[in-house]
Amino acid sequence: AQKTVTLPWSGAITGPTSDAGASYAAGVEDYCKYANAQKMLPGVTLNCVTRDDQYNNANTQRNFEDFVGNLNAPVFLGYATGGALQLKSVIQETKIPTLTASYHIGIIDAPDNTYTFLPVSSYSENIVALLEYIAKKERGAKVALIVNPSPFGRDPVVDARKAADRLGLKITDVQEVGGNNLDNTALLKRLESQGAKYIINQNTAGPVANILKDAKRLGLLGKMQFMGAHYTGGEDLTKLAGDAAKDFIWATSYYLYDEGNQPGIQLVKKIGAQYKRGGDTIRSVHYTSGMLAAAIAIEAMKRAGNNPDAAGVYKGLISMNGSKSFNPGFAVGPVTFSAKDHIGAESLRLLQADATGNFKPITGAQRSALFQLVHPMK
Amino acid sequence: MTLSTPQPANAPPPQTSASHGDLTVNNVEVVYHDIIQVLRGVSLTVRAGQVTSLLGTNGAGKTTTLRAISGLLKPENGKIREGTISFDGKTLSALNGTDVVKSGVVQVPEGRRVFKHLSVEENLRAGAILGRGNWHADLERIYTYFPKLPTLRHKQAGYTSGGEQQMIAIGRALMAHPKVLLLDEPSLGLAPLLVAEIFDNVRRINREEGLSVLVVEQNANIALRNSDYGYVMENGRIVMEGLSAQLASNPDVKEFYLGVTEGGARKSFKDVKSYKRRKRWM
Amino acid sequence: MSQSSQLEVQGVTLTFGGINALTDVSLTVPPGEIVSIIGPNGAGKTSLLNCISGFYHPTRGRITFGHHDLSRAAPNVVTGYGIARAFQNLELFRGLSVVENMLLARHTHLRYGLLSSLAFYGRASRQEAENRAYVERVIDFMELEQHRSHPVGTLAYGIQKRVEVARALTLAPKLLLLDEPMAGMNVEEKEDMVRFILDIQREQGITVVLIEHDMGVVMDISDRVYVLDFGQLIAGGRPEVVSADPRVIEAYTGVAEEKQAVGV
Amino acid sequence: MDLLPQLLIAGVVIGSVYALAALGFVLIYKSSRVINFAHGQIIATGAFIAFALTQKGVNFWLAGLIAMLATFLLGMLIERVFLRRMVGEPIIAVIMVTIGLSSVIDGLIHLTPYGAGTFSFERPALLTGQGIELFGLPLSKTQIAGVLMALGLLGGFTYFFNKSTLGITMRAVADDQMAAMSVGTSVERVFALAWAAAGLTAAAAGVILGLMSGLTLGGLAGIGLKVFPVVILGGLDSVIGAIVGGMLIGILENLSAGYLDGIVPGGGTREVFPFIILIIVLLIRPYGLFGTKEIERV
Amino acid sequence: MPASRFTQTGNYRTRYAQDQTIFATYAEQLSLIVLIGLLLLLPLILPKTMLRDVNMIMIYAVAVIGLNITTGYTGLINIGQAAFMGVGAYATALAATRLNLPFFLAIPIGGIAGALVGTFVGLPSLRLKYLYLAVATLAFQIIFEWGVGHTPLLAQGGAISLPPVQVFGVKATFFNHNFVWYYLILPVLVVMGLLWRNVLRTKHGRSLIAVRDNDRAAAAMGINPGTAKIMAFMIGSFYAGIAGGLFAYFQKAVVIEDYGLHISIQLLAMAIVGGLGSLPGSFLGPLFIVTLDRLVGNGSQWLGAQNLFPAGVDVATALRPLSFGLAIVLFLMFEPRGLANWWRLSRLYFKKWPYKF
Ligand SMILES: Nc1ncnc2c1ncn2[C@@H]1O[C@H](COP(=O)(O)OP(=O)(O)OP(=O)(O)O)[C@@H](O)[C@H]1O
Ligand SMILES: Nc1ncnc2c1ncn2[C@@H]1O[C@H](COP(=O)(O)OP(=O)(O)OP(=O)(O)O)[C@@H](O)[C@H]1O
Ligand SMILES: CC(C)C[C@H](N)C(=O)O
Ligand SMILES: [Mg+2]
Ligand SMILES: [Mg+2]
Repeated sequence: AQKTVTLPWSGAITGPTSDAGASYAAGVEDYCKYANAQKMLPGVTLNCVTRDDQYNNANTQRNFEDFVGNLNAPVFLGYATGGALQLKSVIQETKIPTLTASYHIGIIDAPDNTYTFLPVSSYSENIVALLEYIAKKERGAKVALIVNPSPFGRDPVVDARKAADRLGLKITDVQEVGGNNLDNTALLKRLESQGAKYIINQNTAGPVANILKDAKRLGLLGKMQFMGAHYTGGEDLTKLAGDAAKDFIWATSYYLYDEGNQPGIQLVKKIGAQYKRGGDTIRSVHYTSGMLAAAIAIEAMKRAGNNPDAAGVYKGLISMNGSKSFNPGFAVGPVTFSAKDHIGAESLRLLQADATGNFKPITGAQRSALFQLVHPMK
Repeated sequence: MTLSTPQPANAPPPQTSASHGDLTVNNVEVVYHDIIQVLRGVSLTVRAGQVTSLLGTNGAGKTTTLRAISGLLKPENGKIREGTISFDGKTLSALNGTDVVKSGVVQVPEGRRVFKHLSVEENLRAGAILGRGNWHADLERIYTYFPKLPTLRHKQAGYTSGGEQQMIAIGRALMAHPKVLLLDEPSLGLAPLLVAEIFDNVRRINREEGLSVLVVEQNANIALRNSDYGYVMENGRIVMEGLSAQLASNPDVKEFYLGVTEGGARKSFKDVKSYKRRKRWM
Repeated sequence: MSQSSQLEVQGVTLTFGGINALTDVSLTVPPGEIVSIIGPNGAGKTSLLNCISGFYHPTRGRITFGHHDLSRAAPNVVTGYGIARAFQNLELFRGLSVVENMLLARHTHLRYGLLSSLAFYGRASRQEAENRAYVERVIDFMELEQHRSHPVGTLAYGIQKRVEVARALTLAPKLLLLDEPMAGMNVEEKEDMVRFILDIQREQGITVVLIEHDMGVVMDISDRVYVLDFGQLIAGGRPEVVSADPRVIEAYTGVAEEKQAVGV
Repeated sequence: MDLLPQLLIAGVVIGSVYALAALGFVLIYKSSRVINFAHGQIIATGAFIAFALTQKGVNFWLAGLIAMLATFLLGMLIERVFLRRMVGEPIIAVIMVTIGLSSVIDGLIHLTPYGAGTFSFERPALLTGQGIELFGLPLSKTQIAGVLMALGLLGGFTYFFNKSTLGITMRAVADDQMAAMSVGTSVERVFALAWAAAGLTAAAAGVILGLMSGLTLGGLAGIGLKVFPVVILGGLDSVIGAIVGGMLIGILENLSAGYLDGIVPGGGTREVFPFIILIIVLLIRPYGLFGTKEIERV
Repeated sequence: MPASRFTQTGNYRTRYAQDQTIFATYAEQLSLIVLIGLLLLLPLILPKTMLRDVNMIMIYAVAVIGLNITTGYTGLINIGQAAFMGVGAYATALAATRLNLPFFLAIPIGGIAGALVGTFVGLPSLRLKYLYLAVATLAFQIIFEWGVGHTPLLAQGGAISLPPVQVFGVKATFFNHNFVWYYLILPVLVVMGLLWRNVLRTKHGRSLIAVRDNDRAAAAMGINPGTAKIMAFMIGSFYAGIAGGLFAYFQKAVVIEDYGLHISIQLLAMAIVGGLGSLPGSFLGPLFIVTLDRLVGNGSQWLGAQNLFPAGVDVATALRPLSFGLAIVLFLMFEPRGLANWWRLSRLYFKKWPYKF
């Protein structure tokens, strides 16, 4: 008989960051339906539940309790940094393997980190990789960090400082810039006066686009190299910043829509067409990200065999290494987990925007060796 | 046209048919909030070119009567339930406040209500909103009636004295070129000299511009001295009316409104405790 | 009445942005008397009352009540000294009933803490009951029985004026300041109010300071009258003396009082 | 170092956008004593209408005009349907109605394709290309246009309120509605006009903001919040106050970002600094820099 | 004649002391006891997720009583109540994690911290009125959020986890968390409600209302308006602090997003929909707003599944704020006295039952 297993997601379909969240939710939902259609899990029908939490932690908790307490979900797909951090002790208690859209390293840091996983490399690793790139180009360069005024934004700062020390780079300033910032003249002028040449952003695309546009007006684009972690770049940035996005360097683990020869992207296109998603959604990297999270969870269930409960899913997840690593092709490297390794696709690439705002890879898939050193995982 | 004795209210109005320019209130009933009935069939006439006074105890419905005429009942949640008010062939009771002003009837509200944060001159200009005539010339006209106002031109009205505020309020109403002016207790809280000054001015404007005036007053004394005809109101009804001079000699009016004993001497407030006489019309 | 409740105003000057509302005003209110202050509009009568009751603070000069200095005291402090006030333009709690308005006037007489009221036990409960009884006595006195539980805002103007006085009386003051309590009333209603004022003074021995424009009332019931004009004290003394003062006639009444009252 | 003049100029530029947004608040408050928490949403509505039209191929300037007309009508509609009933209700109730409306409009915008996501205007020819440079600070044509537009509108409204009979009457209505009615003012028409004018300026602010920093619902509506320190600082009922308050907040933000951020770990002081200054100013002048002092006499 | 107090329909009180009682009749008193009895049984019949909502409603109700104290009863518009909750939550979290205090001490500490900060923030109310004060509280909300974000001790707004509690030997786990907390929150709410009801009957409560209606007249009554306003802020934010402490434990961790501006606005909406300046309204408001949100959330999920709307439009995104906003607006337009008024009318009806009038 067919067994029904719930694959739940809770995130911001509405409310703050919903531009990313809505596409992400679509990715999770479509891949889940696709798995059902493909009968990926023999004997199991997935109950695909994507629920809006409006980027509100209380709602996330409520959803989690409903998923785990009532729907017996063996896994939890989350979204926001705040919600994930808040849930850590509960996740530890209930032993529900959890994957979130937030790649905040604190989510998998001790304590209470046995069951929390990141699908891809963390924001911190993104930024360390960018620092390594800078160090290679210019010894002793001055770097400034601009981050979102939230746990999400502040998270990589500590690791970035450590990495910069080791790389001989100088971090001249760390600034917080939120979504309501309409004018960054003062900020940029000050960074300029400090001689910062590389500006690394940990933010969402909106604030970064504003910074880029101001920098362009101020004639700073030639003098400063702007860069950013996963949530800063991609289509969103191009759409917002227009030609000011030119030359922006972006660190991400995902393949992009333009890379049609990649099997993962072919799948994205196919599923997107099948479930009649709009062009914008399909093109969005968040759609791909949602699919990856769902794919990892479903693969873990598959490995759990005919009993995909939480313990089974957990075992399935930590079995993903070596020859048994999982590579659905959405990210630039295979997804590997173990009892100690809670980061899925560690590989990432740096991409740079061309004049039309299309991001083109400037490095191959790589891992940041330094990151292991500055942030050893326990 | 003159009366020998004050008439009970129910008798047909002694004056002959309404002439051109009269404001007539005919059997009007007003309720507030659909339940509180305040006016119970009020009829009165403001003759063209005359000053008419309306006396009555607190809460009798005098202010309500004025509001009914000027179309300002609605904001207070009041309604004319019965009866008509007409002026110059127009039925005022069917109009809203703006249209009543347009047809030439303007009320000076109780308690003066100047625009506190506006300067004196701006207060007057606000009276010219309907744009009849040239406001520049009108300002000068008002200033001739109230020579004190031009000296206060730029002072914030909230900081002027009570008498000055009353002048501003009347001046503001005159800016709208009324044919009938409704004054609600212009003497409220004013010193005796100012009360006299205000009434002198009202009289003067009445004479010089042929403006009809309906004045509601508690100070019966000065109101009757400065009006041609008068009404007394109690409990939502007109209980007495007549030429002002005649009303002033009515014993009830004398005792209850003018504070003189039947003998003609002024009662002393010191002895008020002794007795209370019932009003004859009640 | 002890000497301690005498009100002394000494050389008070009050300035608003360079303009003097009061200039060097000095006067005395002996205990137990009815003292009236008259004068044209804007003469500074209310301002003087405001200085006494702490709403304004004199720019110069001193006001004392017994041994208390009122010159810089806040209104609530002045009230605590036993000075109550009824306002010229009604300052009632319009949404509250008559009883509730009056209960508020008992504030300073209630002595229990926040903790006691959280539990509503012991002191708080006992004092509240006594208090209610006190308020009822004032309601009787001021003949407000039938309006007791009506929201004040819906009452007729004359009644509201009476509630103002009743509320001030509930404070159980030594000195009562009344600012035009009879404005907008006809003769009959004024008579009622006068009756209350006289009873307050005679039966309860409360000193009354009265501002009033009706010269009839002022002359009949005052023990002493002061006249303000443009912020300056221009006369003061027994009513019949003051009313005959030519400066008063010129500045204020315009005509001798008797003539004005009867001459129709 | 020419950082200071540059910061000041940049502050003026962004401040003029604040001022323009604040103007709508002031217009409504000045005549009806209503504070409009939905102003940010009206700004967003105006911006999105203009954007949607340009998407359909309508000329940018024409689209801007139509958007202004549309928000003009929207303002009127809001007044007619929601605010008119609230006349005479306590201030908190009226505030809450506008908070509720902000939510409603948010929801309605979400029913269009513009609720989620970010968009940007195709810049019209007139506004592309090199702007000017002041003290070594390059300013784009959009920014210059924003400043000019703000100053123009603000100057016009200042004149209107102080010199025209209608303007004076609008202030009179705020002071005492009943008295205003007694001389024939149609209070309803005044309110409708105020809301309509506020709507019109909102669309102008929205389009400029959209040109400068892109169109997102959150960003556009968020300016509604930003504008609070502006209007309170300037004085809620003062057009001049809106200008000065806007410029001041813009400058303060920039000064704090320019100097304070270097000292405070983590920086981001521009988010709070204006609010701190605001509280200090209020404690000294409780009705803002140019606001009318409430006349309170007992 | 106590017996007749069960059934009387009018005011037959004979002593002023009776006039101060909370309940006009024993029937009312009895029905409240029955209600509380029913409430005690509620968790046994409610589904788990609904129990969670009920807990949340109750915690918000504590905060809304507090908001009503400042805004409803004293008329000081407060757009920062969530920040006061936050102060309580962080204080509780620090007390529980750094000082290792048990919850029954940590939560009152949250209340006290709220009261202290509230008193301080209330100081501008000595000079500011109406909107100017409202914006000062808004400023506090923003400064609070920013301040937490810059304080490493508070994890810069990230999560501070609270230890699970143990009551009478029962440890709160994931599966009985809502159940345990229900029985902890309910008494707190009832006690907090009763305390405030008591204060309202005394000079302290009256003085707040007096200051709201007319602060000059209040001063003339010997009330120090400044003290009263500060007291209102103090008590109001004490309630917020307690609510914050409860919320911290209830959410198992404190993160800044739970105490943001939008929560302040939601609390205001709850107070208004419930009925400003009304104690029953403080319960009914949160009940209504939370329930509405659930219903709309579920309803729009269904609607969204019907494919009636063009792609790119998310119905839930639209309907949630739409219904929240409409609820506020409609209430204010048509029932400005809020749900409390319906409550009052229905009580009147039952009091007179079976007689119609
Ligand atoms: N807006 C209102 N709502 C309800 N009742 C009202 C309203 N306005 C007036 N009333 C009632 O109507 C009655 C008459 O009031 P009105 O103001 O017309 O009396 P008045 O004769 O002008 O008295 P006064 O001399 O005190 O001004 C009073 O009992 C008053 O309480
Ligand atoms: N708060 C204030 N600010 C500025 N000026 C004031 C203030 N209060 C009173 N004044 C001014 O002080 C003067 C005296 O006013 P006050 O109210 O004391 O007069 P009054 O004698 O009571 O007059 P009335 O008989 O009209 O009540 C007036 O010129 C008035 O404008
Ligand atoms: C999920 C993402 C949109 C990032 C989000 N700001 C977070 O909380 O981490
Ligand atoms: Mg009247
Ligand atoms: Mg006075």
